[in-house]
Amino acid sequence: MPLLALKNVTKAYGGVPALRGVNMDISPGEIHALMGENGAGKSTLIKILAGVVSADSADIRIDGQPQNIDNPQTAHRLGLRFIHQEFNVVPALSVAENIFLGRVYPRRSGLFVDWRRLNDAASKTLDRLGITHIDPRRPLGSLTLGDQMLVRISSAFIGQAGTPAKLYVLDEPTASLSREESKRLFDVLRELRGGGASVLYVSHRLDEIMSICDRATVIRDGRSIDTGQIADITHDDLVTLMIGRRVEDAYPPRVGAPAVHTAFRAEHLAIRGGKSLSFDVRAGEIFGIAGLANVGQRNVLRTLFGDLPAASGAMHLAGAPYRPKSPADAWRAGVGYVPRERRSEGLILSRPIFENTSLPHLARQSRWRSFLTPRREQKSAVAQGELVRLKAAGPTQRVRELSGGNQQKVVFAKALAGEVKLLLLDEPTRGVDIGAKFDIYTLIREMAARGMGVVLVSSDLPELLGMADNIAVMRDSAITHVLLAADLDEERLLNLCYGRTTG
Amino acid sequence: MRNVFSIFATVAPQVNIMLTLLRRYGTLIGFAAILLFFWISLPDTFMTARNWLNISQQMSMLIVVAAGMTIVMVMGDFDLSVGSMASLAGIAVAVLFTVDLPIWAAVSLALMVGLVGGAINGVLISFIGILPFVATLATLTMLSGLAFVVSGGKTISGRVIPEGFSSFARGGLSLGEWGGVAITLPNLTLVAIVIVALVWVLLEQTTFGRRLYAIGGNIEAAHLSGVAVRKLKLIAFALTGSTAALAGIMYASRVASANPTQGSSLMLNAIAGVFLGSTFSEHGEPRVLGTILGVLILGILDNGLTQLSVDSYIRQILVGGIIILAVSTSSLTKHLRS
Amino acid sequence: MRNVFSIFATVAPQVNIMLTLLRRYGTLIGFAAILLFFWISLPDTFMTARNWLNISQQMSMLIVVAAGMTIVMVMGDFDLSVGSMASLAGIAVAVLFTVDLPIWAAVSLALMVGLVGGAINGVLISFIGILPFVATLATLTMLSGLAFVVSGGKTISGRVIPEGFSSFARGGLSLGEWGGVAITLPNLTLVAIVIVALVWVLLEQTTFGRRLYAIGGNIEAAHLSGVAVRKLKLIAFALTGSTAALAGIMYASRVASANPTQGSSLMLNAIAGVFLGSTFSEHGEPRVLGTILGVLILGILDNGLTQLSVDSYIRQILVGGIIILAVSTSSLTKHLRS
Amino acid sequence: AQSKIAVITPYLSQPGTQFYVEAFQAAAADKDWDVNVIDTAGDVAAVISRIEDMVTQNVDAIVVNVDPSQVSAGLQAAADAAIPVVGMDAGSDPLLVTNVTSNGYAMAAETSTYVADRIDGEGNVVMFVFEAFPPVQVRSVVADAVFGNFPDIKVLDRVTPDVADGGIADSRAKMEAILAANPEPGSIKAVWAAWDQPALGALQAIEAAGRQDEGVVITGIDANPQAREAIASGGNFEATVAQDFKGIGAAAADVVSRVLAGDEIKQGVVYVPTKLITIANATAD
Ligand SMILES: Nc1ncnc2c1ncn2[C@@H]1O[C@H](COP(=O)(O)OP(=O)(O)OP(=O)(O)O)[C@@H](O)[C@H]1O
Ligand SMILES: Nc1ncnc2c1ncn2[C@@H]1O[C@H](COP(=O)(O)OP(=O)(O)OP(=O)(O)O)[C@@H](O)[C@H]1O
Ligand SMILES: [Mg+2]
Ligand SMILES: [Mg+2]
Repeated sequence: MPLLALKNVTKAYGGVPALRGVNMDISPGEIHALMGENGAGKSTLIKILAGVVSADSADIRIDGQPQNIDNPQTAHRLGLRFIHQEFNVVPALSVAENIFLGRVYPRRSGLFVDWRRLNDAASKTLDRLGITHIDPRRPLGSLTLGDQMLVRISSAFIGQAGTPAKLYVLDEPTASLSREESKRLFDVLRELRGGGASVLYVSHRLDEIMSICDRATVIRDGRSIDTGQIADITHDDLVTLMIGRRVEDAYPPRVGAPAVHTAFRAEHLAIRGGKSLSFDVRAGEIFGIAGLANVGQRNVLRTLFGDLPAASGAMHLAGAPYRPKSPADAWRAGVGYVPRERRSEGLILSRPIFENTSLPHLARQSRWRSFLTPRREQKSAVAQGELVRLKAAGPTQRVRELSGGNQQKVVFAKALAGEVKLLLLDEPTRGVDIGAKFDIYTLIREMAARGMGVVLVSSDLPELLGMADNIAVMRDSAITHVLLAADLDEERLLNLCYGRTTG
Repeated sequence: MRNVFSIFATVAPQVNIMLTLLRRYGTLIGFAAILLFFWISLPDTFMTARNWLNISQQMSMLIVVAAGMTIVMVMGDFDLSVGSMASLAGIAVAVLFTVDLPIWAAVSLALMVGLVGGAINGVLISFIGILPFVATLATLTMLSGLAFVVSGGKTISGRVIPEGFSSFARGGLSLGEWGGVAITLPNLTLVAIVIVALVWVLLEQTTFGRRLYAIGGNIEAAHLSGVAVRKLKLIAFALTGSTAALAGIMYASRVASANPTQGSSLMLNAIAGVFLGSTFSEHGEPRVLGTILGVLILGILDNGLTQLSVDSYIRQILVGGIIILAVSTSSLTKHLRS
Repeated sequence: MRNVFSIFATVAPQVNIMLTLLRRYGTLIGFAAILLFFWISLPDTFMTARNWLNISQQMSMLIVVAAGMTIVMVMGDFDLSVGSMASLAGIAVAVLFTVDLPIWAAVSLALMVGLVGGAINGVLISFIGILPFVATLATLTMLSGLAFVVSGGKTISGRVIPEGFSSFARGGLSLGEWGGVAITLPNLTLVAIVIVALVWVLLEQTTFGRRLYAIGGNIEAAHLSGVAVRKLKLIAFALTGSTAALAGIMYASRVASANPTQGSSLMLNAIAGVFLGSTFSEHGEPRVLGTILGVLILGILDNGLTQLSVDSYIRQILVGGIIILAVSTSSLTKHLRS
Repeated sequence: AQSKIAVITPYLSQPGTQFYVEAFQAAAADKDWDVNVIDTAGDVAAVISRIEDMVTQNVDAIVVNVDPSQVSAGLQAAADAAIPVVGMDAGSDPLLVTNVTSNGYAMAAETSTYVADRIDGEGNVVMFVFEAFPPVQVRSVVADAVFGNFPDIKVLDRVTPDVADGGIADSRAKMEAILAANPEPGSIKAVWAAWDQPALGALQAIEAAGRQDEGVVITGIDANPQAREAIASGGNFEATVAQDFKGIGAAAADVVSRVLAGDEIKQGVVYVPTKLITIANATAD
C-alpha cells in the first residue's frame, strides 16, 4: 500500500486552472521526484498537501485512509513535514526559534520557554546536516542566505514526540545551497529513507534527481503525465517529458570570440571588506566569478552597481569614467542587475508584471520622462516575457501570483528591458526550468554578441564553465586567478575555489 | 487560506463570478444600499443638488488632507502631523493678516509653512531614518505647540480677517438653476476637486507616483531598481504637508477665524478615509479616488443620520456598525482569492 | 546603503564599536542626558522617591494600556479602540455601582466588557479580514457612542462611587521611611508593575508570545509553518481590550468618577510609547520593557518641564524636539548596519 | 520670598479660560507672585498628576479650573501638604478654599427664556449641547426645563457636536444637515447653543443656506469676541451671556492673596455677575 496516494487533485486560482487532475502515489521508504517546468503546478500541489491552500477537489489518502488536510497543524499531525519553495523565515527571530517555528517550544513548568533546551535541540538538528558553525541564538537575519536556507531545511528534521514523520516534502531546497551543503542534505535524505521515511523532492537540477531519487512523477500544465523508476529513464527523456520538446545541449554554443575593446574596466577597486580588484570585461564577453559561498562576490556586484561605495579605485564603462552613486545612476548608465534574492531584492510582488519590468527604465518609457504610457510598458513587458518564456496570464498579472521560476524570469526580463551595456548576474537562473534556462542562456549569448558585457556570479560550476569566457576565482574578497574557461574543468575550478593548488 | 467561506470554493463558476463581484464591489454595494435607504427615508431633502453641494463643501478640507495623506500612505508611511499643520497654517494666515499682508501673500506664506514642515518630516524619515510614526508624532506636537505660541492660544477672528478672504469660502461658481433654485458650486469644493485631480494625475499617471507605489510594495527592490527612495520620500512628505496647510487655510476661510486646535480632527479622519478607500481597490492598495469615496462615505453617513434626527450618540454607534458591515462584504469574500 | 555616516564605514574598529553602542543605546543616552539636566536644574525635587512614585502613579494607566498595545503591535497590528474601551469600562463600572453591585462584581464585569470588545476586534480582523485600522477605528466610534449612551453623556461621580473603590487609587503599599518621609508604593503603580510583568512573561517567555513575534516578522512564514495565525490574533486583541478596560477602571478609581471621554488621550500616547520603545530594541521590534521606557520618557519630560515652569505651549515644542533629537542618535547610526 | 502659585487647567485653549488666566496673571504681576500656568490639554487625570507635582514643588497655593470631584485625589494630596487650592470656574468641593465662578444655571436661564420669549413660546428649537463637560452640562439642564415648560416648543434635535476642531465647523455641518431636512421656512424657529461656537456654526449654516430672513433666533453663552461681532452686526445670532472672565480671574487672585495672608474664607462659592449681551450692548465692553 502506498504511503501517500493522491487522486484527481484540481485547483483553479480565480478561474484559471493550476492543477487539472494530478494522480500520484508515494511508497514508504522512497525518494520520489516531482518534476515539471515552471508553473506546472508542483508548488501548488505541495501547498495543498500541506494544508495551506485548499484544493477544488482532491482525494488524499495516507496509509490508505482518506484524509482532509485543511490546515498545517493537521498535516503535521499526519506525519508530513514541509520545506516550501519560497524563502519563508523570520529574520528578527533567532535561529533556534526559526527552527521551532510553528512547533511547541520546549517548556519548563508547562508554560515558560526553556531556552537552553530549545537551543540544544536546535543545535542537534543542525548537527544532523553537519552544520556546526551556526550559533542557534543568533538572529537568523544576520546569517548568510545559504545558512538561512540550511536553518530552514533543518526545521523539517526536528523530532517531536507523538508525531513521527513519515514524509518529508522539499520544494527546491538546493536552489541556494552550495554543492557541499547539497551533498550533506542528500546524505540526510538517504539516511531518512533508510529509516523508512519517504521524501517528495522537487528540483530543476536533473543531476540531483538522477543521483538521489528512486522514482519520479512528471506533471505538465497541471496534469500528471507519467511516473516511473529513475533507473529506467534517461536524462533526455525526462526533459522531453517535462517540457514537451528535446533540449540537445545544456548550454548554447559560443558564437565567435569577444571583441577586443572593453565594455567595463575596474582599476584597483576597493570593495567593502576586501582588497583592491582589477579586471576587464570585454564587449561580448561573459566574465564569470567563481568562489565558495560569501567570499565577496555579492559585494563586487553591489559596488559595480553603485549600491556600495568603493573606498578607492576607478571604474570605466564603455571607455568613459563610471562613478555610480546609487543603483539609479547605474541603470541610467546602462548597467543592469539581477540580484540574488528575487523576492526580497528583485520584485515588487504586489504590483503587476509590467510595472516590475519597466521600473528601472521608467523615465525612458514615459512621455516627457514623466507621464506614464502603460500600453507601451505592457507591450514591452510582453515582448521581454516571450524572450524568457514567461508563463503568465498577461502583463497585468501580479507577480505574487506567478510560480517561483516565472518570478525569476520577471527579474530577468526587467534587467533586459532597457539598453544594457553591462549586465550583472547573481545566480540568475535559480529555480528556472531546464528549457527556459537554455532560452535565457541563448538570449545572454545573443546580447553579448551585440556588444554587451556580462558579469556572471554563480555557484553552479557547470553553468560557469558552460557560459563564461573567462572565469575569475575569488577567495577572501580578492580575485586570486583569472583563467580562460576553456582551460578549466569542474574539478580544477573547485580546487581553485578552495585554494588548493593540486589537481 | 481557508475560512468561513471555504464551502464555496467548490461551487459553480457563476457563483465564483458573483463572489468576485462582491469582493471588488462589496463595500460599494453596501454603501449604495445606505444611499438608497437615505433617499427613501428623506425623499425631499437628501438626494438634492443642494444637499450634495453642502456635503461636498463640508468635506472639502478633509478631502484635501486625505488626498495628500494618500501620497505618503501609498509608500506605506503615515503623516500624523497633518492636523497640527492645518491648524498652524490657519493661524499663520490669520497672523499674517494682522500685519496687513495682502491675501495672496499671506496664503502663499502659509502654504510655504506646510511645504517646509512636510519637508522636515521627509528629512527626519528618509535621511535620519526615524520611524514615520515617531517622527510625525513629534512634529505633530511641535507644530501644535507652535500654533499655540504664535496665536497666544487665542482664536483669531473678527476684523483682522479680510472680507475678501472669508468671502472666498462663501462664494462659488454659479451652475445655473435647477428646480427653481440657483445652484452654486462652492469655491471650497472646487479647490478640493482640483487637488484631487492633481493628486490623481500625480499618483496614477506619472513616474513619480509609480515609484511611490513601488516603494510601498518593496522598498529594497525599488531601491535596487533605481528608485531614489530618499528623495522621493522627502518630496512626498513635503506634498502632504502642503495639502495639510491648504486645508488649514480653507478651514480658516470657512470659519472666518483661526484657532490653534481647529485642524485636530483631520488626521484620524484622513487616515480612516485612505484605509476605507483602500478596501475598494482590488489589491488593497491606497488609491486617491478610493480615498475620496471613503471620506465621502463618512460625510454622507453623518449628513443622512443627522437629517434623520438620530441622536448624536446613537449616530456614532451606527456609523461604526455600518462601516464594519459594508467593509465585511468585501473582506469576507476577499479570502476566497487564495 | 550610503548616508551621512558612510564615511565611517571604512574607519577603525574602535569607532565601529562606538557606533554600535550609539545605535543600540543612542536613544537611552539621549534621555539619560535629559534626566541629568532635570536633576541639576531641580536639585531638591526631581530625583526624589516622592517625585518618582508620583510619576509612576500618574503613568500607571498609560503603562497598562501601552503594555497591552504592545501585544498586538508585536504582530504589526494596531488597536485604535483602546481609548474608547477605557472610557466605556470606566462608565460601565460606575453604572454598575449605581445598581449597587459590589466592587468586585462591577470590576469583573467591566473587565469582561474589555475582553469581549477586544475579542470582537479580533474576530473582525482575523476572521472577517478587515484591516486593523478600519476595524478598530469603527469599534472606537461604536464603543465611544456606547459610553455616551450608557452614561447619558454625563459624568458619573459623587456618592454612587463607593469609597472602597476610589480609595484604592489613593492607597498603596508602605515602603517605610526615606529621608524622614513615609514612602508608599501606590496601588495603581503596583497594578501597572504586575501587568507589565505578566505581559513580559507572555511575550518573551511563552510559545504564544514567540508566535506573535513570528507573525509580526513574517506572517506568511508563520502561516506556512503551522502557526494558527487567526486564533492567535483573536486572543491577542482580546488581551489588549482587557488591559484597556483595566486602565479605564484604574482611571475611574483615580478620578473617583467616570466620563465618556476620559480615556481618549490614551490611544495615541500608547502607540507612541510602543514606537518610541521599539527604537531601543536592536531590530526595531516592539518589546514591552522598551514600551514602558518609552511611556516613562514621555511622562518624565512632562514632569520635569512642568516643574521647571516651562510654558505649556513651549513644553509641547520641547517634547517634540527632544524626542526627535534622542531618536535621531540611534536612527542615524542604525543606517550603518547594512 | 516670592510666593509660588500654580494654575492648573485642562482647558487652556478655550477662549474663556484664557481670559481669566490672563486676568489672574495680571493681578499676580501686581502682587509679584511667581505663577506657573499648566495646561493638561483636556486630560483630567493629568490635573491630579500636576497637582501632585506642584505639591512636590511645595508651591504656596494652587488654582484649579476643573470639576473638583474628579480630582479629589490631587486635592487630598494638597490638603495633606496644607497647600490651599482655590477653584476658578471649577465647582464646589469641601477640599477647595472656595470656587470663584459665574452662575451657569442663571446664564442658561437667561438665554433659554430669551429664546422662548422671542418665539412666543411656540415652534421648533435645535439645541447644541455638550454633556461630557460638567459646566456646560448644567446649562442644558436648565434649558431643557425651560423649553419643557412651554407645551408648544418642540426640541427638534439635541446635537452634541464634535469639539475636537473647536466646535464651529462640525456644528455648521450638523446644522446644514438639519436645515436640509427641514426645508420649509419657519420650520426651525430657534437655535439654542450651550456655548458660542455651535451658535456661530449654526449662524454660518443658516447664512450659507440663504435662510437668514426666516427669523431663526440663535443664542449662545460666553460672549466671545466672534459672537459679539456677530450679534453687533444684527443677524440671526441675537443673544449671548457675558461671563466676567476678567472678573473671575481677578477675584480668584484676590481670594489667593487673602488666603496667603492667613484669612479664612467662609463662602463655598464666589459668584461673579454675568450680563446678557444683545445688539444693544454687544460693542460695549
Ligand atoms: N496565488 C496565486 N494566484 C493565482 N495564480 C497562482 C497563484 N499561485 C500560483 N498560481 C499559478 O498556478 C500555476 C502553478 O504554479 P506553481 O507555483 O504550482 O508552479 P511550480 O510548478 O511550482 O513552478 P516553479 O517550478 O516555477 O516553482 C502557475 O501558473 C501560477 O501562475
Ligand atoms: N538595503 C536596504 N535595506 C532596507 N532599506 C533600504 C536599503 N537600501 C535602501 N533602503 C531604503 O532607501 C533609503 C535610501 O534610498 P536611496 O536610494 O536614496 O539611497 P542611496 O542611493 O544609497 O542614497 P543617496 O540618496 O545618497 O543616493 C533608505 O533610507 C532606506 O529606507
Ligand atoms: Mg514552485
Ligand atoms: Mg539614491
